[in-house]
Amino acid sequence: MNDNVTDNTSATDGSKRILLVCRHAPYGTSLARESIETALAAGALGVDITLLFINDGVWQLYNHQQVSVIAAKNHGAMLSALPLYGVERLLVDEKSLSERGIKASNLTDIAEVIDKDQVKHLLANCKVILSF
Amino acid sequence: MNDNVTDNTSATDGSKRILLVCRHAPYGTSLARESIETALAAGALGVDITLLFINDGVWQLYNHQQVSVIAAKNHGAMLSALPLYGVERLLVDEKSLSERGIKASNLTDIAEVIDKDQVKHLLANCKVILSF
Amino acid sequence: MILHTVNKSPYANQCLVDCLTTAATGDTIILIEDGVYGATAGPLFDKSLPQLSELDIKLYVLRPDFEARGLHLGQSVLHFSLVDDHRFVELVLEADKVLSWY
Amino acid sequence: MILHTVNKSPYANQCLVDCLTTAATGDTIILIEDGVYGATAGPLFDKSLPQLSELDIKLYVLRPDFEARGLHLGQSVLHFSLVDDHRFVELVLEADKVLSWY
Amino acid sequence: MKFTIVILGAPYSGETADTACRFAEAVIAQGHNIYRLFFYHDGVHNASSLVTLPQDEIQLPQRWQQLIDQYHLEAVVCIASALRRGVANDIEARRFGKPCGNLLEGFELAGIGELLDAAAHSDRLITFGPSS
Amino acid sequence: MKFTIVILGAPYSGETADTACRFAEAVIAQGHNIYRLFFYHDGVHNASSLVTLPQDEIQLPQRWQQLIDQYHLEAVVCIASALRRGVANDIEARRFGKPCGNLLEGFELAGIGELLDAAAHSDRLITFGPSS
Repeated sequence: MNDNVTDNTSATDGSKRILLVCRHAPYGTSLARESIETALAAGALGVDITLLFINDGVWQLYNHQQVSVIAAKNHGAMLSALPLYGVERLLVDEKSLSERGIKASNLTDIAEVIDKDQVKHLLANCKVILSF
Repeated sequence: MNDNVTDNTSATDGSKRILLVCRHAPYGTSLARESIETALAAGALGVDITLLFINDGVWQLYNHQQVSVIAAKNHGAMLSALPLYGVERLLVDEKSLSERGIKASNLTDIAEVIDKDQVKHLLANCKVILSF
Repeated sequence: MILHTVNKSPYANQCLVDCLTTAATGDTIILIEDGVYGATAGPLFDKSLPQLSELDIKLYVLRPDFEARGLHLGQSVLHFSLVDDHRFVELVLEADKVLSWY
Repeated sequence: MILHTVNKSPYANQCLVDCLTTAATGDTIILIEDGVYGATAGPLFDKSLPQLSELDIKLYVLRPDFEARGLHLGQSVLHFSLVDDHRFVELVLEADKVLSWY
Repeated sequence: MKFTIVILGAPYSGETADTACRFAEAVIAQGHNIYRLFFYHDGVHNASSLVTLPQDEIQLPQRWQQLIDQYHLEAVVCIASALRRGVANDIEARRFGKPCGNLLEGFELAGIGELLDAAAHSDRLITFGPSS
Repeated sequence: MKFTIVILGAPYSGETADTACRFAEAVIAQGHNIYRLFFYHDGVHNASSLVTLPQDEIQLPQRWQQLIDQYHLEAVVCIASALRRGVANDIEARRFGKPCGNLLEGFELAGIGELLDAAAHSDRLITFGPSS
């Protein structure tokens, strides 16, 4: 777990921040890629942004993605660039994981798992939502 | 009910025929429109074709569609042109209707309702499937 | 308070259920485009709605999209209000922010 | 005998369930693109699979799409076979026709 | 109040662009301002000069253009999304050795920073997701 | 055996075109024939000369083009779908007063009749639906 996000209060206090809601699986559509490109731009421009991975968006964080035959770029590798750009608040909805039988150990460790109440708190307290 | 399709055996005997499977609701995407344009082209060219409306495709047959504010063409009106082009085998999946709480009286009368076994028979006996 | 928009048919897509799972007390939902099929009374959909009666969530349907499809109210056990594009804009203003489900 | 292709995630879209409802004994199903998530063991999905054990339906998953997503077999109660693009072509030839669910 | 409208869907293929355009017109009719229109993902096709609908149908790109022109709106098309989908202005077209660009007058290509700026400076931001 | 491949998805926005192109390559590698490639719905964007991906990514339109050229494939783009989505050859572009067309060499615009002909004359027809 990333040190910067272990304090749940700070991790889910989204006031004044842009919340990027990532709901789509990688590869099938380019939405996942475009949401991460938005986050990378925010990092590069110093804009404070929080990412919430929910519903099929949690698959974006799945470990061991291996792009060889398909035309797309490795989404996991794109995501791992986020902390380098200063984007460190990556939160994952616990309920979406359990519905999909995903264990936290299946995910890249750049994201923090939060529960239903924390998701509601996050949504209630951000300033604006970009939904992908 | 159209006289040409009241005989269930002929209506669902799809051997040698092209089966057009229409699974999408009208308006939300242009898939429904493109499937009907394919059927109209088949009619115009004298190609034997059968249409199966299933899943959200059954909404295409819903009565009283009123396009005024939205940009799309009236889908119900497009459909009603099919018999004029000689496309007369329009079949609707009964299960899809009941799942959506749709009564046969809510539908345009150019289509015939068929049950699950007739759907399987139709799929088993056509030559080729175009799925929209 | 969040205004949620939903633009997919609940018979084809999970996003209305996902929205209902996440929406909080006092939020507002507007069904647009194929999302308006959510206002029909299909047994499939009504099953997934117990949360709504508990939470105080107001439900709206975009009238032009609803009428284009030939639909009419009175088919659902829930209360939906039909709104035009102008009222849609007001709903956005009455909310603090918008979350789009698609 | 029909080969069914399914390209949407069952967690987001109804089309795998729609396919299973319609598939007949002896048919074949191949999961491609986001459809490959159907081969994971989510409780949500396994609920809707009683039909499969009754019908003799063979299940395939397109390997490049599956591996791109980091997935591995052994998570599902059902038996899926991983196939490459070449085997996909053969599956199309072994069937009489193809029905695509998307 | 200042609105930003994010459009993720192409005209014709789905309903997104029609809904978003009607929404924009209603915002203006009520005396509010549009801070920015941001065309992202498949929304970039709204800015294509090559889109040609049958004469009796609503030409969405021209409808946007009229709104942009009449109310001096800022209509930003994400440059990365646009190039990947075959929408380019003359400068970009030349850079990549294409005979000519297809970006409709009134629209401008720019980076994702313009979306983040809009999120920070608008009173309300609404995303119209792809309907297909 | 003769295959017809129907492509309904745009490159980049979704995975459809990549899957379909890999499938076409596998068909050929196994010594089978391709009766026709038919680009319909958003698939018409595969034929756009203006699509420009980052240099290190697979340029799908050119990958199709190479396949078409090398194996003398017939690649038909539905003319109605294409014009509505901003894909046109020079003749159509001129007809509608546009400065130039953007149809990639090797692809041809034609009507839906070509799809129906392919359905009748191929041993197998497979549709790759939009993934978005």
